[in-house]
Amino acid sequence: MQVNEKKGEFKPTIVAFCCNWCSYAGADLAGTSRLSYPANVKIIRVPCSCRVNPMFILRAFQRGADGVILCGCHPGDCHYSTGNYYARRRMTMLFSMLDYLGIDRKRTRVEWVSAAEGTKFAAVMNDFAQTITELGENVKLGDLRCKE
Amino acid sequence: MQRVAEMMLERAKALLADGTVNRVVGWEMGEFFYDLTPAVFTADGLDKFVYNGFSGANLSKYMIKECAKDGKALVFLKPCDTYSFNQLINEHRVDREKVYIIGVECRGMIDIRKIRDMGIKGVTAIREEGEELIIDTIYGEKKCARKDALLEKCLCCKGQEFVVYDELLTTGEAFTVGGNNRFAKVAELEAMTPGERFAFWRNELSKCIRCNACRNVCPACSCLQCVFDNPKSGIASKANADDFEENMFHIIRAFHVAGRCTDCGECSRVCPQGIPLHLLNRKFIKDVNEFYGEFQAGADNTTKYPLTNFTKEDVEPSIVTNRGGEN
Amino acid sequence: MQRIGVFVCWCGSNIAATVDVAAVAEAMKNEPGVVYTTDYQYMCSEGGQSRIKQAIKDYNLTGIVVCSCSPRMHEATFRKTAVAAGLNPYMVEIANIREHCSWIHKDKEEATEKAVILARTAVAKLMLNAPLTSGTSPVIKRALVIGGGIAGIQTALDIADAGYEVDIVEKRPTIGGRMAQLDKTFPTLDCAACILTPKMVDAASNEKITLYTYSEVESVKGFVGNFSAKIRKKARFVDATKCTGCAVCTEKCPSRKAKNEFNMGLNNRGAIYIPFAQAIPNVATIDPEYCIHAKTGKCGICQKNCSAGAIDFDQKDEIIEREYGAIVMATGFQPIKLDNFEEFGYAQYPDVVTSLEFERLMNAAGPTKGTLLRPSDLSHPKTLVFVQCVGSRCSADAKDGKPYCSKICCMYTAKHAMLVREKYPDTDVHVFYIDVRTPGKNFDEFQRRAVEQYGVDYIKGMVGKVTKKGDKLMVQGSDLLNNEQITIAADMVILATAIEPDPSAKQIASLLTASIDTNNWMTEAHAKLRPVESPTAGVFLSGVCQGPKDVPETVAQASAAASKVIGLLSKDHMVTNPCVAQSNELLCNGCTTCEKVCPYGAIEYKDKPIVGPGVPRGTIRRVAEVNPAICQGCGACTVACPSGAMDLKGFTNRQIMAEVDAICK
Amino acid sequence: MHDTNKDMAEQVIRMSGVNPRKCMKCGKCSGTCPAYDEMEYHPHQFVAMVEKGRIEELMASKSLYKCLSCFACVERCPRNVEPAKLVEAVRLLVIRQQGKNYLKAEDLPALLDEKIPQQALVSAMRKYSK
Amino acid sequence: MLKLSLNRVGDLFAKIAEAQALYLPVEKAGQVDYDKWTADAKVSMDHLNTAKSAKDLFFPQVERMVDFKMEGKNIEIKPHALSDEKFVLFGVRACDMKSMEVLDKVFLAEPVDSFYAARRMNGTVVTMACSEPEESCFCNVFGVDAAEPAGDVVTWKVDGELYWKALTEKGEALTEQIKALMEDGDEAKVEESKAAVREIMGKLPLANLNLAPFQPEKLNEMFNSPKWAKLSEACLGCGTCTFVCPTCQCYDIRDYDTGHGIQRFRCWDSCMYSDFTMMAHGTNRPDQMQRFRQRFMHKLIYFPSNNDGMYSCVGCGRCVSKCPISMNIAKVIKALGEDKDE
Repeated sequence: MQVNEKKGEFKPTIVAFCCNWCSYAGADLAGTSRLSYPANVKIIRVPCSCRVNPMFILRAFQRGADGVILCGCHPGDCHYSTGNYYARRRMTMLFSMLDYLGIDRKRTRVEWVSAAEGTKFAAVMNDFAQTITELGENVKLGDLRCKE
Repeated sequence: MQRVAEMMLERAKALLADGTVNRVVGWEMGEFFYDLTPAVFTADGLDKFVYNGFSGANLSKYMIKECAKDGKALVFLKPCDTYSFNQLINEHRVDREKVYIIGVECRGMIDIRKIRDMGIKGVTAIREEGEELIIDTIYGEKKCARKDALLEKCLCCKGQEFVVYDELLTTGEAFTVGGNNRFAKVAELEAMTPGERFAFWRNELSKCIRCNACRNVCPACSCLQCVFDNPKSGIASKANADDFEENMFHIIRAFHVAGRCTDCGECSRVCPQGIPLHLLNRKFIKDVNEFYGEFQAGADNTTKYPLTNFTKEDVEPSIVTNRGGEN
Repeated sequence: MQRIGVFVCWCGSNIAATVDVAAVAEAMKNEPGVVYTTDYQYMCSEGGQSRIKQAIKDYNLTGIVVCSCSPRMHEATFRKTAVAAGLNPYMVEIANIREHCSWIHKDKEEATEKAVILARTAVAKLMLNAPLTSGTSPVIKRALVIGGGIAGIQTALDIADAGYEVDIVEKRPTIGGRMAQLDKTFPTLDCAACILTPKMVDAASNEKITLYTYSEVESVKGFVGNFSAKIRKKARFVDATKCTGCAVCTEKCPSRKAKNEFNMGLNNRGAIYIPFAQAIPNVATIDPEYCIHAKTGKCGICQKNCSAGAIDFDQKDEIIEREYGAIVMATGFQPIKLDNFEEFGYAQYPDVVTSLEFERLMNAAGPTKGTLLRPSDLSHPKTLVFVQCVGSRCSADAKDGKPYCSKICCMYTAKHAMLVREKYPDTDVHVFYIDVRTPGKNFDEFQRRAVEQYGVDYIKGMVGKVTKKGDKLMVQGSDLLNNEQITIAADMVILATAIEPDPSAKQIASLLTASIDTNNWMTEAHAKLRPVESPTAGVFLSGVCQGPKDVPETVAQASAAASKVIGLLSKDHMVTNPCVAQSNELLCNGCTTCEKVCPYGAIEYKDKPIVGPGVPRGTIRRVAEVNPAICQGCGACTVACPSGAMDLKGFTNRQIMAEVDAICK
Repeated sequence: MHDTNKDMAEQVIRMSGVNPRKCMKCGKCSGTCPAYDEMEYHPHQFVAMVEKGRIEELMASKSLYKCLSCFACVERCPRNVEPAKLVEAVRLLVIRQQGKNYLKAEDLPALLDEKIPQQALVSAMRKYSK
Repeated sequence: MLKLSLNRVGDLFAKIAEAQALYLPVEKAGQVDYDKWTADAKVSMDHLNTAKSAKDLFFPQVERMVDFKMEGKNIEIKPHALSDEKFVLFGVRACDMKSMEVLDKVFLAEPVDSFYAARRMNGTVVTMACSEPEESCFCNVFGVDAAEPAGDVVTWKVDGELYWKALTEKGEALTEQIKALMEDGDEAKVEESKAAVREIMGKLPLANLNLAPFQPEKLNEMFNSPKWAKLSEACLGCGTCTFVCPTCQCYDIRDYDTGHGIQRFRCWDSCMYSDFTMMAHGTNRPDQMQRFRQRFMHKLIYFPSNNDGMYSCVGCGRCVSKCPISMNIAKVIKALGEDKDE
C-alpha cells in the first residue's frame, strides 16, 4: 500500500501474475495500443497460470499487496494444453478458502486474457484497480512487520 | 466392543504364532482408562494391548514407518482409518504387501475433552454400559450419555465400510453411529457475514501455538520435510510471529491436503488448543463435492484426486468472487 | 554474491518521454547486488549492446538487468549479447518498462516510480538466478509411422524423400488402408485404386522405407529424438521372401468360413488369402483361426499347391526392436457398429448396408464385380434410399452414436447417388438429410450436380424406421419441407455411418503417453497452431486419427506431419529448454502427484540411491525424475508438489517470491 | 413473444425436463411417429413451437391427444430431446388450466369396450389424466 | 490476611488494571489461557490449569530481539527495546509458580537474559491455591504444595470468598493498591481448605511416582536404557509437550526479512523437532528416540545435576492431558524407574 502524499488518496498495490503466452502478450498489446491502466498494477511473468502457487498469492498479501489477479490463456487455449485448467481449480479452491476465512473475496481474481485481447487486459486491470481502491487497504491478510 | 477386543487379541496371537506377521500395531493401555498410546507389540507385550472407546488414534500413518522395516506387520484399522491407509497406498507411501490389515468394528470413539467440558474433573476410570458412560472420578461417580462424548469425527461417521483389509473382525450386531451432517458447521460459517467469519477464525487460529501436532499426526502430511520446516523454501517458520503466519500455516496446510484429506479428523482430535481444524479441510471437501462432484479421498485406488484433475467445463473462480452478499 | 549491472533504455522517446530514465538508473544504484547502472538511447542497437558487453567485462558483472521493451521483443537479443561477453544467457532479466509502463502511463512521476519498481523486481529476481545450460539429446534419424493407409504412406514417402529412414507398421497384411476399399473419390470421381496403388508401390520400392505389415507396435519407451519401439511381426505362416503372390493357394484353400474383411464381410475368403489383387506386399497370409491345418494338423492343401514352397506352418511371431527419433500416428478410422440403431434394421435386413459396404458393392473388384446387386437376392435394386448422419451428431449423452459430424458422409453420399444414377438411369435415388455440408473445393458444385444433373431426390428430414414388406424395405421418414411423413418402398437402404478412430489408437496413444479426447481422437498440441503434433514431443498426427477428414485433407495433413518430422530429424541434437522442472530428491517423498498433472509424461518415478545430510547410507527411495528433453516448463508439477521438492528452473519459487516481495515493498 | 406464453413455455420446459434447444431439426421424431397423419402439429413441430413459445396453440390443438405416448420419438431422437415428454407436459398444462382431468377413472366403465386391451386402457389413463 | 467476596472480583480486577496491565485466565473459543483483562473478558476463576502455562508472560513464544534497518546499502543495527510493561499475573497455580524457579535458574543466571529479566522485574504474580486437582496432577511429587503456592501474593478460593495474602514486597505494594476493596479474612477457614486439598493430592493416581531412581549418578544407565525405543515409538515429533510445558525454555533465533530490513526474533523451539539444534553438519539427534530421550533426560537427570537436584518438571500434568499420543513424563518415570527391564 502506498499513500500518495501529494494527492492524499489511497493507491493500492496490485500484483498481476500473467502467463507468458497469452496474458503477458495481451498486456504487451495493451501497451502497444497505448491503453492505459493504473500504474499500481505490476506484472509478474510466469510461464503458465499453472505455475502460480497459492503460496505466491498469500505472500503478496503478506508483503502488503491489496489485490492479486491471475491472468492466463482462455480455457482450451493453454500453450501447455492443460495448465490453466489446473490453475482454475486451484484458484477456485484458494479463493473459496480465503472467503471462508472472512477475507475480502474481491481482492483476488482470475481472468482469461488472450494475446489478442489488449483491450480486455486494460479493461480488466482498470476494473480490478477500481474494485481494490473501493475496498481500501488490505488489513485482514497482511503482515504487520512488513508495514513498519 | 469387548468382544471385538478379545477377537483382535486372539487373531494377533495367531498371526504372530503362524509367522504371517512379526509384529502388531495397535493401542497400548495407559495410566488411566483414556490415555491409550499407539504401539508396536510383539508376542510378549500383548498383555497391554487394548481396544476400547479411546482407541481413536488412526494407526494408518504409522505404517509408513513400519513399511521401512523387515517383515510384515499386522495393523488394526477402524473403518474410517482404512480410507487413510488407502490414500497412503495411492501416494505410494506404504507397501501393501508388508501390511496385514484387520478391519475392526467401531462404534464411535470417545473424546475425553468433551467429558471434561461437561465439568467432570479428576477422571480415573470410564466404563461403557450400553449407551451410557459410567465415569469414576476423584470426586465420585458421574454419568453421561455415550453419544454426548463422541469425537467429532464419529458424530459424522463415514460408515462401517472398510475400503482395504485382509480380514474383518465384526460382531455382526446392528448399531448406528454418527448421522450428523458433517458439513453443517461449514454451512453455518458460510452463512455468516465475512466479518463474522473473520472474527470466528481469528478467535480460533489465534490460539494456535504451532506445535505442529495437526501436521505430524495427519496421514496426508507425509512429506519428508515440510515446507514450513525447510529454510530453503522461503516460507519456513517455527512460530506464528503474527496473525498472518497463523493464517498462512493453516491455509497452506489445508491446501496441500485438499483432495487428499480423507476427513479422518485427527487434526482436531490432537490439537492441544482445541482449534476445529477439520472445518478447514471439510470446507475444501464440500467445495470439491459442489464444484467437481462427490469425491471421497481414499475410497478407491483409481479416481484422480480433484486437484490433479479437471474438466473443460469446470466452474470459474469467479463463482467465489462473485458470491452474493457483502464482500 | 551477484554483481549486477542495470541498463536502462530510452527507446528513443518511447520510454524516455514518460520515464525519467536517469532517475531509474540512479535509483538502482542503491539496490543490493547492483554495482553498475547506466542509461542509453537504444540498448538493442549495436552501440547499446557493445556498452553492455563492455560493462560486463569492466565491472566483472555476473548478471544484467535490461530495462527496456517487452522480453517477448528483445530478451533473445540481450541474451545473445550476454553470451558474447562471456555471461550465461540466463543471467539476463528484462524489466518491461515500455509496454507495461511508459506506453500506458502519462504522468512522468508515476511512470518513473513504476519503472523503478519494475527494475527493482528484475534485480530481485536476478539475485537468485543461476546459470542454466541447455541440454542436448541426440536425435535418432529414423521415423516410425504407425498405420499404412494413405496418411501413413504419404507421411512415409515425404520423410523418405527428405532422405531419412522410415518404418511403416501396419496391422493388416497389406498397406492401403481404407482408401484401398473405396471405389471412386469425390469430387473428381477418379478411381481410388488408380491413385492409391502407385503410392503403395512407391512406398514398397523406396529403399528408405521399410514395411512391417501384419505387425503391431507392442511397446514404446523413450522421448523425443530417442524412442525405442518393440514391433511384433505376426507369423503369416508364409515365407514372404518366397511367395510370388500367384494366389493359387487362396483359390485351393478348402476353408471358406472367414469373412472377407476387405469386402466388409459381404463375402468369404479362404483361410489363406491375399486381401486384394494389388496388395502390398503381394504375399499370402494364413489366418490361423480358420486354417484347417492349424486346427487339426491335417489338410496342407496350400502347401501342396505352392510351387515356390513358401508355406511355413512353423513360422513364429517375430519381435523387432528399433530406435526412432520421431513417431507418427496414422491409425485411421472405422465405421461405427450399427447394431443398436435397430430402427434402421441394419442387423436384420441384408439390403440395409453401410456406405463402406456400398463402396464394395459398386467396386469392380468387389464381391459383385462392380454390378450393383442387392445382397439378399442379388437382384438389381430400382429404388435406393440413402440416409445421412447415421450415428453422427448425436447428443453427447445419447446412448449410442457420436456427438461429432463425421464430415465425409455428405460428400460420399452425393457421390454414391450420382454414380448409381449414372450407371443405372432406371433407378430412383432418394437421400434423407438433416443438413448438407459441403465446404471444400468444388464440393458444393459436386453435390448440386447430383441434384440438378442426376436428379437425385434430396429430402430434408430423417428416417424414423425401416421395416420390411414383401421384398421391399419400407422406409418411413419425415419430409420437413412438405410437412409430411412419407414412406418409400425401397430395394436398398444405404446408411452413411459415422466414423470413429480405429480401436488400436487408444492403446497406441497410451503407449506413447499421447493424449486422446473423449471420443478417442488424438489431441493436438495446439488446436490451431500445432495441429499435426501431439502434446507429447516427438509424436505427430497424420490423417483421420486426429479427427474426420477426407482424402485430400488427409494427404495434406500427412505431408504436414512429415515436414514436422523432417524438421526434427534434420537436427543432430535437440537443444532442450533449460527452464524445466527439477525434483529435489532429498525432499521428494514419491507421492506421484506431480506425475498426475504433467501434460507431457515428462516425470518418471525411479528407485534411486539418496545421498544427503541426515539420510542413512544406502538409502534407496522411489523419487520423481524429470526428463529435461520432454519437459516443456509449464510448472504445473511445482504447484502440485506439496513438499516443495519440485521447482522450475528460471522461475523458481524463491525467484517469484522475490519478485512479489520487490513489488510489494 | 407474448409474456404468458413465455411463462408457459418455461413451465413446460421445467415440467418436462426437456431442453428444446438441443434439437437439431432433423425430423427423425416425425419420421418415426406412428400417429403422424392424425396430427395437426407433428412431433418436430412440437419441439420447435415450445422453443418459440407457441404454447397456447399447442394447448388448443387436438394433436395433443393424438400422440400415443409410445415414446418412439424419445427412443430414437439422436439429440435426446424427448419430444413426447413435451407433449405430456402440455397435456398437464391443459389439465391444470381446466382444473380437471380430461378423462376420469369414473368415466371409464361407460366407455369400456371389451375388445380394448388392458395395455391400451392404462396408456389412455396415462394420457388423459394426471 | 484479607478477603473479598468472589462476586466482587470484577471490581478487584478493574482496580488492579487501573494501575498496570492485568493478565489472568480468560476463556477464548472454549480454551482457557492467560490473556489481558478487559471489562468484557470471560475470566475463568475455576479452571485449574490454563492450556498454555504462565511462562508465556515472561518467556513469550515470540520475542523480537534486534532490527536491522537497510537504507540503500547501509545497515543500521537497532536492538529492540526491552518490555517495560508493568503487569500483574493473576491466578497462577502452585506448579506454574514453581516453574518460575526453574526458569529463573536458566535465564537469571549469568549471563542474564535481559528480556526475561525485564519481564520478571515488571511482573507481580498473584497465585491461587488449587481446590479441585485433576487426576493428571502430580506436583506433590516435585515437592510442590498445591494448597500453599509461592508468589508475590497468594490467594485461596473458599466458600465464595477470595482470601488474599501478600508474600513479598511487590505483593505488599499491590495489596496497598486494592486494600480498600478488601476486608479482614479468617485464617482458619483457609487452613481447613488446605487440609482438604492436601488430602486429595495424596490420593491422586500419580501421587506416588517414584523419583528416587533419577539421580545424577544414574546418567549412563538411564541414557542407555533399552526402554527409550519403546517409549518413543509412537512419538509424532510435534512440539505440544514442550510448548505447553511451564519449564521448557529452549528457543531458536530467526531472521525475518520485511522487505525494508531484518527483524531478528527468538521463538520457542522444541527438542522434539527434527531440526532442533540443526548444525552445519546436520542434526545431532537424527532419530526421534534420541530427541525424545533428550527431553526427559534433561528434565529428570541433566537439569537436576546442574541445579542442586531441582527437577525441571513441576507436575502440572499438561503433557499428560495434551499429548496427542498420550505419552508423557509420568509414563516415562514409571517405566524407567522400574527395577528391571520388562
